[in-house]
Amino acid sequence: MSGDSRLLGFWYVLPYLIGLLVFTAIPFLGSLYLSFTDYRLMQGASFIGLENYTDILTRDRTFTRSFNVTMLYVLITVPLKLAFALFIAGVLNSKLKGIGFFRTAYYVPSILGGSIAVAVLWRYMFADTGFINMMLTSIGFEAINWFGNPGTALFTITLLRLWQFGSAMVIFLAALQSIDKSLYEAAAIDGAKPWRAFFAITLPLLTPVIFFNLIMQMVQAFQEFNGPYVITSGGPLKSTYLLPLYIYEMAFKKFDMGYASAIAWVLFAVIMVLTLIAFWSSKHWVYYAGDKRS
Amino acid sequence: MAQLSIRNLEKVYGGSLKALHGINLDVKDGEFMVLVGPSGCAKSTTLRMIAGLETVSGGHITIGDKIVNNLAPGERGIAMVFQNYALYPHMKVRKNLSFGLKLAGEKKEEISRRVQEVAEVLEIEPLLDRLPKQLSGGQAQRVALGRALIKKPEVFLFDEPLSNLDAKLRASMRVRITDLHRRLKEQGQSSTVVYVTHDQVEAMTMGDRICVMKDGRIMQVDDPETLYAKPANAFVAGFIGMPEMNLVDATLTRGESGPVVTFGDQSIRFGAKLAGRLEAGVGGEVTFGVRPQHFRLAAAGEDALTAKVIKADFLGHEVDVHIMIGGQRFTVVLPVEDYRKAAVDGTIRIRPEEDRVFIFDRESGQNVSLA
Amino acid sequence: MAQLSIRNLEKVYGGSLKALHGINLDVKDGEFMVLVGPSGCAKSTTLRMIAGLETVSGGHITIGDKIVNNLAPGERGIAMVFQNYALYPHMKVRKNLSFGLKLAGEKKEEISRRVQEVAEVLEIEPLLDRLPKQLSGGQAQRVALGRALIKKPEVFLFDEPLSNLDAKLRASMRVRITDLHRRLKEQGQSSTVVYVTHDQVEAMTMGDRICVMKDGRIMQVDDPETLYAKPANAFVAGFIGMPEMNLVDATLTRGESGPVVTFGDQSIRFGAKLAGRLEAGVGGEVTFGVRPQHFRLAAAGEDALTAKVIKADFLGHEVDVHIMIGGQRFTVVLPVEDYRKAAVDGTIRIRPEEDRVFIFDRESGQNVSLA
Amino acid sequence: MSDSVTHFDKAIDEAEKYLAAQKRRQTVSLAIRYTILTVVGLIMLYPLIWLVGASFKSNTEIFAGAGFMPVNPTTDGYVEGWQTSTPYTFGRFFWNTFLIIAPKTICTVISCTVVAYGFARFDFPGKKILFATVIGTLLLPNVVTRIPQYLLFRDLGWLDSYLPLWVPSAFAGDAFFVFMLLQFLRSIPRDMEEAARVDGATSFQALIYVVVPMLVPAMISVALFQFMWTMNDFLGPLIYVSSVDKFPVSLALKLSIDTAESFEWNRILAMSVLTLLPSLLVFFLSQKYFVEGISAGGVKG
Amino acid sequence: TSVASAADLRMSWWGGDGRHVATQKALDYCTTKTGHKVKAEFAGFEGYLEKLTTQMAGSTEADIIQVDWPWLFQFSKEGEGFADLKQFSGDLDLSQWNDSQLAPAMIEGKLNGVPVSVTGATYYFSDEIYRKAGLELPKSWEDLAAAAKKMNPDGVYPFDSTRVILMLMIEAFAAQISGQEFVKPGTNELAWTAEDIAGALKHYQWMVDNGIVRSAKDAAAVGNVEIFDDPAWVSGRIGGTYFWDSTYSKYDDPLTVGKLVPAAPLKIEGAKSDGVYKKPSMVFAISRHSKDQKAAAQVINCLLNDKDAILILGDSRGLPASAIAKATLEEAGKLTRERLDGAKIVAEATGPVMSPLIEHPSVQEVFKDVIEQFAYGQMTAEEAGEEMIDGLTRALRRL
Ligand SMILES: Nc1ncnc2c1ncn2[C@@H]1O[C@H](COP(=O)(O)OP(=O)(O)OP(=O)(O)O)[C@@H](O)[C@H]1O
Ligand SMILES: Nc1ncnc2c1ncn2[C@@H]1O[C@H](COP(=O)(O)OP(=O)(O)OP(=O)(O)O)[C@@H](O)[C@H]1O
Ligand SMILES: [Mg+2]
Ligand SMILES: [Mg+2]
Repeated sequence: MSGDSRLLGFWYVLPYLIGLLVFTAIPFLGSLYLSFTDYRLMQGASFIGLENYTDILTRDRTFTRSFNVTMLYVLITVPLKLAFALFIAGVLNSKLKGIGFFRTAYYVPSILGGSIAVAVLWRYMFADTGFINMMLTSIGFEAINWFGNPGTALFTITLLRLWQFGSAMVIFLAALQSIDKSLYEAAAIDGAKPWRAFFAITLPLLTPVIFFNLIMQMVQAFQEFNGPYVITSGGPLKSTYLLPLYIYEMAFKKFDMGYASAIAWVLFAVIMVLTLIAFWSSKHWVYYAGDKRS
Repeated sequence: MAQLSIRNLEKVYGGSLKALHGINLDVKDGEFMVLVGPSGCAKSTTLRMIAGLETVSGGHITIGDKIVNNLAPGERGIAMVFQNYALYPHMKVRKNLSFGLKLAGEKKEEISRRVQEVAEVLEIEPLLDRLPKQLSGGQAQRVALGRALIKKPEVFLFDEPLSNLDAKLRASMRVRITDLHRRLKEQGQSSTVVYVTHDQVEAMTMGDRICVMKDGRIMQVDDPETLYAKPANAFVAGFIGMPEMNLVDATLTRGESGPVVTFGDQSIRFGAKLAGRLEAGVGGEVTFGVRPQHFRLAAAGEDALTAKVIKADFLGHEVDVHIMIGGQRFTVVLPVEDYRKAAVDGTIRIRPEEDRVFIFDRESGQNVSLA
Repeated sequence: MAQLSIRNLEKVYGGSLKALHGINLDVKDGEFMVLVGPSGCAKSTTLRMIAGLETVSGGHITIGDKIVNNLAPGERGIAMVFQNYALYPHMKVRKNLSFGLKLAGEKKEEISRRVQEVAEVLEIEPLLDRLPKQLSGGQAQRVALGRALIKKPEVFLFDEPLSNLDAKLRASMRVRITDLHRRLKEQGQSSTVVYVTHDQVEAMTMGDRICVMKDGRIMQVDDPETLYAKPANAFVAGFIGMPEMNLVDATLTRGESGPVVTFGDQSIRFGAKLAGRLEAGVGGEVTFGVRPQHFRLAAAGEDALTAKVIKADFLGHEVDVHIMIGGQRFTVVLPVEDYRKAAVDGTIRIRPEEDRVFIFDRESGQNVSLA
Repeated sequence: MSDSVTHFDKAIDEAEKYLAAQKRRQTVSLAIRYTILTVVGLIMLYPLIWLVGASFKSNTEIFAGAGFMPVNPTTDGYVEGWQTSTPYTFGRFFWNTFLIIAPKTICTVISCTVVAYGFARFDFPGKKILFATVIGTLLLPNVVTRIPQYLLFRDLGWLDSYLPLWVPSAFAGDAFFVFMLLQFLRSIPRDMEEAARVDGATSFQALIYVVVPMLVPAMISVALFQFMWTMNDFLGPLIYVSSVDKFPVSLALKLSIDTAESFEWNRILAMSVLTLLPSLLVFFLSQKYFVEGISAGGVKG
Repeated sequence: TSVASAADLRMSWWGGDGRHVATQKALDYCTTKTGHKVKAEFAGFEGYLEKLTTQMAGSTEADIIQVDWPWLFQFSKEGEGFADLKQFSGDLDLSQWNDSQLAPAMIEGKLNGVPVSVTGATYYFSDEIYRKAGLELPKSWEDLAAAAKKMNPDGVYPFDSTRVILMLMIEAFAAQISGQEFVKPGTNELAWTAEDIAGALKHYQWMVDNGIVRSAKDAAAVGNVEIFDDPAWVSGRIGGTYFWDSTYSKYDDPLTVGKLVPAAPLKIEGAKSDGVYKKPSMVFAISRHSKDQKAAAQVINCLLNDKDAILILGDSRGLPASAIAKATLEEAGKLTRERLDGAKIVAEATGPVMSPLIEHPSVQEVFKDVIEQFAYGQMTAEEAGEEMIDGLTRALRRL
């Protein structure tokens, strides 16, 4: 605007910049530096160049294992969670009486967060004699040893996160409400059945939000720590030993802070690359309403 | 055969709000029917019930010879053009056009043939690979039209399709739509149209017949000329015609030579030939109506109304003159030159054209001056 | 004293898109200046630069005798009315009105006095305690007007303030705004107005002068009558007047008695008194222009054009007749009765009024027929 | 002719019947929808129900099965849990939590709004890079920044105070919220701000008087997220707060859990229930704004 | 003790409610006794190590710190991480501990902490479950195998060994087989051989095959829970297990049937010792950054060696190691029979003095991983033995 200095905007983001420099940049760069050192807590750090990184990438079998598990986890959890959150948002996107109560109820799992009760309850749900197995056997399936099988343990954590779909759901819900109803009417006149309208209209129009949630959920999934820490402690056979847990144990159990930092930065790079890929690919599948100008 | 008929159609919203009070309407095969009326009179509601987008609370709707009350919108053989176009924003124009056909399971070649055909008719071929947001208002409107056209429906439904366009575009799209309607009719295709608008110019220029609605009831259904010449009541009279008809409170008495209309401190005498027509209202407090175009400058000495000019809007070929007579405000349309000559000291002397005045019952609004 | 002057004003968007090509414009103190032009011609850009909402890329803007290029919008002594009103949605009408005064540090009593005053003028007193969402379109528009008025600015800026209203409301708000402008002027208050619209009826009825723009350039600045009677070029001629002026490719030759205009297989001869005016274009391929209102039915035997009627739009008191002459499409406006009588076998014989025709250079579009 | 009339009458009859059937179907479909909502809702809520039930159980009963009805209900968990093993009652810890949450939430909302406004409405040199860091800070696992950060706050002399917990938030340190508000702002038209500028407001006044009121729903969403996350945050207070009298509830909850010793589950569960109450209440009361808030923003990418 | 210079101190510990209450009371008492004000900083176990680590890294740890024994060596590799308590023998009466008790806390000749209690792992059986099955409490592995035959049909196992417990037992078996500490004394060099470990694993396999214990997979089905939170344990479907004697109540309290009775270590074939190693369950250390280490030593002395304080603290940190404390509590009848019996069994058992390295996370990780892989049938005992030696050698080298 005329009369405004070109630096005006800068003053508004100044708090962020200060915060960034003072509270974030130093720890960030600190950990980056440490990743190039052999730093055992309580002992000094000695610079060792890329050694941590070459170790991680060439020698560390636990890292490889953990990395694969992490990728698997992200690959399963993120799409499932997005789909589930979207589905529930669709159900809750109605004008029924008392819908506020239901929305709250469906959000409750997210409020519970990492509460102890959740961990305890999860054990009951998936224990050999737990609720899930009771259901399975009652409809004629075999009971499954959820926690004991390397193949299924990861899934229990996935389910925990699925169940805590609240924030993604709320965002979807909001986006659903902003879709122009007349598009559905036009589709109905074009002869589209509801499910068809969902795939032809709803889904494409939600892509910006799907994208937003995808990025956020991906970041969250890559940093999943509480689930395996509380529910499976990484086992069995490291089948739920996600990278953040590995980093944590490396740093706070083995006190190998330099090495832990290096793993963290490798993880950072992976997320960064995936995020960039997502941003880049978004051009091809995300439909932005945006106005004509700008 | 695609006549549309509506019998005792009712709509109740939320269990209590009665939006439509059992209307009856017949639209002939190939007819262009315009629904007009002020905002909230249930034009859209009616249209949407025909389309199947609103449930019917009572009565029934027949398209061709099928009662369609219980059919899904896609099965009624209708197509609809929305006020905000409702183009699928994420699909290119081509896909917007073909979506309906694809759902109907048409063959690929047939689809692309029809798309091509429609695109040619509407001159939107260069736009086929654009997204809706890359279209101007008029272009988007044509695509919306194409989406309806391509389905070859039995009945076209339009809900204020032009109200988002600017004046110029509106005028040209108006012509385009009527042209198209004529062409379809000539080709023997089904082309029954129900067209909702609140712009009376659209109504007058486009409709074969016009249905004037108010508060969920039909006021009058007639062709434009009849509606203009013989409005059934003050509401229709005021609604049709631009600038609006002057409708003022007046007293109608019997004078020596014929009826006398008095408002405020002025009165005007009419000749005997009006006596018959105005008889019904004589002696009462009535609403007196004359269209702005139906005043003429009074000759010297002629019985006339003396009007104080408040403001004159120059419109190129004519002038909208805002005047006061007997404390009531009137609008008069005069040719530029006439007005220039006549205006003296800010007053003009004018007279309504005798056979063009109306008398309405003050209470019911009924036109009591129809021959 | 609040004249506004614009010198070599330029606007470049995003470093490359030149939206405004160095325009010059002077608006006198108290003058009502209307900017018209098709969409994208930079009307809003110009207005927003005057307001200070857009930075100036070149040239300068003077209000009163201050160059305001580098002043914040609030310091320029202007007030603006936005197309979508831009009322503060969370403030009651009263607060919407008083917000600017409060920022300016006016005293409480003064503020409430001014609010009262403005509310009376605009008849929005009963609305003072409502929120914007509780207002109808017309009411919101009046509040927006009030918000501008209350500041007693030196210059009022309007950006298509009426385009969101329906036809009826638009007409009545038009009257209200011009009334208001007149009243302010009478009271000796500053009341310079720059009013952007793309509706030429608004332009014609409201403007003291009209500035017609196209593609970031000014085409003509004149009062409405001059603009109508003496358009500087084909663009202005086509833009002003409703229905649009007929502009067709023609050949102008010198005949026995005077100029002859030929298009397609038909031609029409004009009398000697036009010879002088049309001389400039003679012998060339020109664009020939006549307004739809400036045709009349030809008397029997008179030299005339024979037109095939495509369609006649009945408008109550007159008919818009769409016709074809020599393969080109024309619109003609005729009184209802005249048209009825004249139309025989779908053709009519018409003739342009001699002193109302224009000849434009085919290349440059310049009006070469001005006396 | 008369044939077609009777045919027509029949059709009308059918239509009427259809109308009635339709109404019935609507009722049935409504019932089905409520049933599904309730059943799934119960699954969602079950942990909470179980938690409430278990908090009235005795310790051994808690581990006997997954039912929620206590056999011998007891309020011991609440009574003892409230007393705690410290000189303070649980009320004190709630108060402490409030002392953290209040400044943190308020500061977050204010700073993130201002910063998002700067990013959304102005152009300035280096904006793109700065914005990239907003996303970037979300991506690094914070395990490895914990110690450098601790050293930083130690040097600032902020240990054993609440400052490390909320001061970074006061500088818009929560990238997620900046990002979220930015999305909201992008979808709010600028006209109102421009009107305010014409009315004589500075850009800051326009922010305060015009943008903020329109952004309120979004800001409520931010406040809610921040409220709930802070309520649950355990590690932050654990690291920075040493004095027991300064513990927030999240810490107090785990105060008596020692893996090398048996402990009173029902106390912990009882206090968990109390700890969840504020979040539940706040969410329920504001879910309307919460949802509307985000929809006003329409989070566009 | 003198009140000459009153200091302001901080003390940090983890624990449960009982310990918190008792310790705060004891500190109050010691304040009146020593004149030093002590600010209590306590929390649950979760996160305590992170917090301590962070504090140590920032030199902001409390003056008096409760430290888990194995952590000592991580924080104080060269013995410099904490104050050397021998310096304060005037204030802290070290004579209440014998050398074998203090030795595990000695690093490079410096006493980094005083053991609060000493503990060792042994076998416990539920009297009620065996009584119901009509059996004596087992004295050998054969007894257990016989018991399994009798109990299994009812869905009951006579014993349990999973997770940490399994690891402890494998270590114990290996110690029994090899008869020595797992590293050569005072070095980082592995003393156990692949055969020792294979033997230990084979015995475990035998236990599983004979229905003595649940397989690792079956036990894991309840999720990441310790045996004492396992419904099978709580409801009395498991006849006994193996744990540190100091943690008795943790296992006994949840039991809905019967009571746990300690038993002498069971030996596997060819055992050269009982394989029981003893360690301080936790120590009190003094920060090397403490401004008044002397005062801190006085407070520790008060907490561990003052009769009144001892009575206040009771067994909130297990059976005290300090002689006077143990005597005082016994005298006051504050210790149950089971605890005393357990302690006695541990005290009498033979086994190598184990290097703290065995509790180092990197070492434990190798143990856990390989044992788990073996238990899941992913490798044979021999392969596992090799793998373990391999892993341990590498882990030890990196320390
Ligand atoms: N979904 C609805 N729920 C409740 N009332 C409604 C609904 N839709 C319309 N109405 C009411 O029904 C009446 C008719 O509305 P309708 O939209 O048909 O009017 P309209 O003639 O199309 O007006 P406009 O010219 O403004 O489009 C109005 O009073 C309106 O408020
Ligand atoms: N912020 C902007 N960035 C880039 N280009 C812009 C911007 N604003 C306007 N333009 C361009 O400048 C030109 C003039 O735009 P402007 O909005 O002034 O036109 P207008 O005459 O007001 O049109 P309308 O009648 O549609 O309001 C257009 O080509 C437009 O695309
Ligand atoms: Mg409508
Ligand atoms: Mg504009």
